[in-house]
Amino acid sequence: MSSDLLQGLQANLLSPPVLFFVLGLLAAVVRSELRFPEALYVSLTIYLLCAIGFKGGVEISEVGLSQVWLPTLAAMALGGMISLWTYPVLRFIGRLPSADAAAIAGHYGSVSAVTFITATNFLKVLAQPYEGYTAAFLAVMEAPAIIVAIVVGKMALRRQGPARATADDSLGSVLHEALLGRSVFLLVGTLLTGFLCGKRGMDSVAGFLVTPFQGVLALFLLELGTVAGRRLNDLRKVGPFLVVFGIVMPLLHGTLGVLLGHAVGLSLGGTTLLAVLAASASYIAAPAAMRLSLPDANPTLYLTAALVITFPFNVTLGIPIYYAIAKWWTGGH
Amino acid sequence: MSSDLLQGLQANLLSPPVLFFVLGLLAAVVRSELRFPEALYVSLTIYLLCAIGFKGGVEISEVGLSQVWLPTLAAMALGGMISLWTYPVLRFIGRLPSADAAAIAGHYGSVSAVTFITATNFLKVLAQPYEGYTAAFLAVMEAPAIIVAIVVGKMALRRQGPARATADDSLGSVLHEALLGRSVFLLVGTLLTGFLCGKRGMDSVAGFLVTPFQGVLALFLLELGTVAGRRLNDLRKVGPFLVVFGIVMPLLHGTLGVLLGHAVGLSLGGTTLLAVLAASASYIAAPAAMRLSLPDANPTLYLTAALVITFPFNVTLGIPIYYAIAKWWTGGH
Amino acid sequence: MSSDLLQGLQANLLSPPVLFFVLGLLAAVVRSELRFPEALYVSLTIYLLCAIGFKGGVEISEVGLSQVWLPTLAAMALGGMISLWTYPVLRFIGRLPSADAAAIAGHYGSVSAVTFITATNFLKVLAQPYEGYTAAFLAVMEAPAIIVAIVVGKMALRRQGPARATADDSLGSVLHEALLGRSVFLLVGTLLTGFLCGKRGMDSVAGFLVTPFQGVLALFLLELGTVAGRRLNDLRKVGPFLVVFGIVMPLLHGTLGVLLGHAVGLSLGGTTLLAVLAASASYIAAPAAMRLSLPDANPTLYLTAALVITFPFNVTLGIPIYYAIAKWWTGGH
Amino acid sequence: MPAHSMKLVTIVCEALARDAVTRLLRDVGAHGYTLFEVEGLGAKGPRTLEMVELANIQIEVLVPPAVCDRLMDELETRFFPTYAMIAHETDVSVRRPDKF
Amino acid sequence: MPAHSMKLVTIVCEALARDAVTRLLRDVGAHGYTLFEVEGLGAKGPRTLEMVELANIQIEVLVPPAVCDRLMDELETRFFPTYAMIAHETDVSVRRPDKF
Amino acid sequence: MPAHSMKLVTIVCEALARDAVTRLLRDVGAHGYTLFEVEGLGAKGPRTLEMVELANIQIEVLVPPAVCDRLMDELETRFFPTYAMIAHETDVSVRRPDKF
Ligand SMILES: Nc1ncnc2c1ncn2[C@@H]1O[C@H](COP(=O)(O)O)[C@@H](O)[C@H]1O
Ligand SMILES: Nc1ncnc2c1ncn2[C@@H]1O[C@H](COP(=O)(O)O)[C@@H](O)[C@H]1O
Ligand SMILES: Nc1ncnc2c1ncn2[C@@H]1O[C@H](COP(=O)(O)O)[C@@H](O)[C@H]1O
Ligand code: NA
Ligand code: NA
Ligand code: NA
Repeated sequence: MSSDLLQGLQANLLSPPVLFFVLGLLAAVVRSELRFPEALYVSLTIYLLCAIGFKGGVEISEVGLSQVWLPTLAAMALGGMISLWTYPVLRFIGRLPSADAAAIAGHYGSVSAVTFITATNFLKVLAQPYEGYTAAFLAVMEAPAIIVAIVVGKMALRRQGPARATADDSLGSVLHEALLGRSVFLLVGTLLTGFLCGKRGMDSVAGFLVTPFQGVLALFLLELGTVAGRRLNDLRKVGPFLVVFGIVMPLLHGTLGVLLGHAVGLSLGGTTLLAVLAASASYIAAPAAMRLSLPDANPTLYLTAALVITFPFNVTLGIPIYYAIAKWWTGGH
Repeated sequence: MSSDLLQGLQANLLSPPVLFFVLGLLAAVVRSELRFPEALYVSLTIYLLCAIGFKGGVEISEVGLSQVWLPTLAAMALGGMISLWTYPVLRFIGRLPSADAAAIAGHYGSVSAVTFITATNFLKVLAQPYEGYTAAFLAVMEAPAIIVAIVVGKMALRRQGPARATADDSLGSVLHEALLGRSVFLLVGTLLTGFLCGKRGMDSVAGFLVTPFQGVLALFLLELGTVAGRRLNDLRKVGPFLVVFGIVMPLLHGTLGVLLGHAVGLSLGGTTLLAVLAASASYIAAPAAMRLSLPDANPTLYLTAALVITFPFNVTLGIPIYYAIAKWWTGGH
Repeated sequence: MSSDLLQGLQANLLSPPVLFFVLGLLAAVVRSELRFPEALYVSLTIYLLCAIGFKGGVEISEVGLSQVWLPTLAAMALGGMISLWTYPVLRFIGRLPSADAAAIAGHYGSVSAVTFITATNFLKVLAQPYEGYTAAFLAVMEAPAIIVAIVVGKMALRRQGPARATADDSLGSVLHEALLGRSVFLLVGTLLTGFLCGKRGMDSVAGFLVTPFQGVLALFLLELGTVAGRRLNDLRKVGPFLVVFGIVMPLLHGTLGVLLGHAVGLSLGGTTLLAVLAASASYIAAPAAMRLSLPDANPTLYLTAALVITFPFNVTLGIPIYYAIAKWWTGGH
Repeated sequence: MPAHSMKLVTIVCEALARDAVTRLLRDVGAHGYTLFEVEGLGAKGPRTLEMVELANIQIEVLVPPAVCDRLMDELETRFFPTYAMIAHETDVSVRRPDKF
Repeated sequence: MPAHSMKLVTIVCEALARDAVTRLLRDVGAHGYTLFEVEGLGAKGPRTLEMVELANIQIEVLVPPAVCDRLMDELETRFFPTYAMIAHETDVSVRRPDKF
Repeated sequence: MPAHSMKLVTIVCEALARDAVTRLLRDVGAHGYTLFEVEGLGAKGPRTLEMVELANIQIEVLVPPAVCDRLMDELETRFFPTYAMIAHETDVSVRRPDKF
């Protein structure tokens, strides 16, 4: 396993996306004037989500729904359960207030699309095949995790006394945010679109959604690097517990993902991707949902944990580690 | 004809651009948070206009001007005439005020670049060849239609009494807007550029203007779907006459386009494209010109008719219908 | 030489990037409504810098550092020296104030990435090979030229009396701006990235950084044309000396670049590119540095000279001229 | 031609509050508003345009003095505790007071 | 160092009016202006940034009181009837009054 | 619920001055600011959004009157000579004065 790990690490650390991310971090650290327009950030996000969703949908139309439903259900359950058991860890070991514990739990049950995409890239570089329909997991893991975390958080707060009046915290708003927020809507919507178009549709748009994909990912990671880099100072504000949490939990969840992925019959590649999803923490859909539903939670905590600790760990070291674990557990196929 | 029609409908409705448009509509209807930055909208428009203009120019340089001038003149005449005869329909059957009738007439005489591009895509999927220089029609049909409509409208208003003082309504401004507005300028300019560069120039930029083109179109239609979807409520404000008008007139104009296209010697593909142009209504160049020149006209009426009724009709059902008509009339070639 | 020149001129003037630039100029002159969003301008700049830097880095990793260091050092020296000798020309022949003379000198010692990229395109069209690592010259020529010019300018101002208090003119700020400004940081950073990734990394991102590159350049030049065109009026403000200067100096510096390039063993293509860099004037990194460090200098002067005179001259006539000189001097290889 | 007094209420807040604020404006009776995408620094840290999820907006709304008071009260009691937000009011003059 | 009274005129209008408004500013004698791309809701419906053709801008211009009156008059009589537009004036202080 | 007087200082300047201005704001004791990307026309020519290097920003900052004076003084003596810049102050009311 260890030579595999080394080889994987090297392939990952010297890949354009990861190096671009490091370059972005560096730009922020040395206070370069590199500033990306907001519109570019949003546009790249939209592009990546559409591309990954559409490709996933086309793949599902190729292999048929019958092969897909079981692992997809398993992925959904995993997302919700991670929210559930992460809460007590944060609340009782980390001694965080209920709102913060619930909000962070929701981020770790939820998933990071960019981490997932970086992992598919990693597998491509190693020429390791994977089930294309795993993009469906990405699309469905956000919502249950967010909803579970919010329910847990609200119940805990209610036990502590009468709820504070907030501007908007109906269940409807929560569901709306979890299901119709930008990232989930785009992923699910383009998945469906790809499913309906099938391979013929893919042929016509591959020049846009496939050819430049890996390079666009690298550019986006350059930008994300500057965003994370500018928040590096916040590391001091979150304390050592969250730093350890942000690295240990992904390792734990990644291992769980490997076990589950192998159990539901995924290949080595697919198992790795499920592990990556389990290990990743959302920093797009979840923050918005938590701001609205758990306004008492401190955004610095969950954003720093997800974006400044877990995300960089996953895209650099995490992915090759989960791959090595998966290879060892599955016996290499 | 009817099996052709069914096949065409299916190919069109399940193509990525049309499904992305529907997805965009849906995003607006369910009030998803999907919001495109303005800069992306503008950038995609610029890209599409440059790509289509440049390709058209290269095609003209291949076939030579002698083959192009007659059908192009016919297309210009058709645009102006549609403005002319659509006005009385709106004024006397629809009982709309003069300014509104003239403004709407100008939109229907003018053309929609995105509808045209979607139609070229449709033909590509069916492997139906077409004259590449038809992009020239797109470039020249806006101006005459807009100018005719404004003259008609201003004459009618003058008959009704002394003109109201407006901030800027000189003929110069009108011509400026019609000829140097963004879309016409880009189309004509890149057409010329493509003509001068020829095939060798195309080779160097094809990786940008051709390879990703169809996918970019799909992304743009996703965005346009959200724009149209957010205006769906306006359907109630425009009344049933305009709704019927926005579907019947395209069918009529499309049929005229087929007759004229066949008469000036276009192929089945080219005839279809001329029909699509005739049937389409502008929602980029025309609104700007009408706001400046016929400020009394109500933008809700012309925008809803062009963008919420006619555009969706054309990109979903209209294009396959005009194709079927053209196939039937030309006997299939 | 003259038939080569004619052929080169024609190839360049009828290439998409140059024609798009002219179209952009035209748009501004006829006051078309063509307006590019700022975000698009910034995004295209970022893309072009990343692509050129990354490709250069990959090339260096292919040929090895040992071949690269000498010509690179020569290029750096050339940049600094141009700043040095251009200053007295402006100060004593042009009779410009010290601050203006120093600021303009810094612009001409520094380099224009877009001019360089247009030149690589030109060579590609002529199928003329060149050393890919010349992108490294681009990355390193900005900083020394800017620093030399600022030191020269500040020394002259100090001789003239006690310095005026400005908001920020420490040496630290100057170095920060020269080394960590957007363009230098991106170029050097992606050069390093490309060097670390090597050819395997390039394979994965070529669909984004190579395939659409030439087309993106054309689009960017369209935009830059509108920017330059809107400043055409400023030509009247700068007087005839600067207009002559903006054309004669590039010819002189281009010739120097040819001599130096051949001396350090570059091929015909590489020699041409060094000449183009020497002849080009910065309008991205240098203006920002000069505004901060020589605030008394009038931006209209240096921006007009670099962007409205020298840049258009170089991309249309200059590049083929430097190529012809290089061909004649090197004997064609 | 004569000028009439009106209140301009300026609200700066995180973009996430957008829908809640515009709903409130409608509820208190404002007839329109103008919205800016802005960057900002405040008690809740820096807000750049870069990540929409963390972005900032400024909303300006012209209202009669009575509506202004109601609006500021609502903001203070219901919105300030939840959102990163500041608000202030300015005296301005308009020409056609019936529009607001 | 002493502060001088000046008027700040704020105009919110559809982007199409851009050239006409800036021309007017020049004609009444303003020496500069600042322009914002904004979204808005008003009597003529919502204006988002998305379609430039339907977009909204805000223009702010600092002028002496006399120029302010002339500007507001022109806007009221010639521009309000044609364009989706509102305008208001605010009293502000500046340091170097001769600039405006 | 009661309203308190505060000063709103508005600074329009070239984007290059961004860091210098925000540093100044911190130094004089402002607790936050709001920043707009704007286009503009002034004595130093047109500034469009297009080239970042030539771009314009507007910064708005709410401060107590004493801070306002200090800020305007600094701007006038140190910044106006160097940068394309204008600044003005407006009287506004806020609800929680201790925030500013
Ligand atoms: N003193 C201030 N002056 C101007 N804008 C401010 C000020 N304080 C806060 N803001 C704006 O209000 C937003 C929210 O403030 P806060 O809730 O303090 O984080 C900030 O992001 C700033 O845009
Ligand atoms: N009460 C208001 N407060 C602030 N801005 C307004 C108000 N009413 C209208 N606006 C702005 O002015 C623009 C034009 O208004 P209207 O002509 O009413 O459609 C709108 O799009 C808004 O941006
Ligand atoms: N009279 C004015 N009213 C509003 N904004 C102005 C005015 N004069 C200048 N500005 C703004 O301040 C910036 C710098 O002005 P200046 O230093 O005069 O070039 C301009 O680009 C405008 O955005
Ligand atoms: Na997870
Ligand atoms: Na038409
Ligand atoms: Na140079």
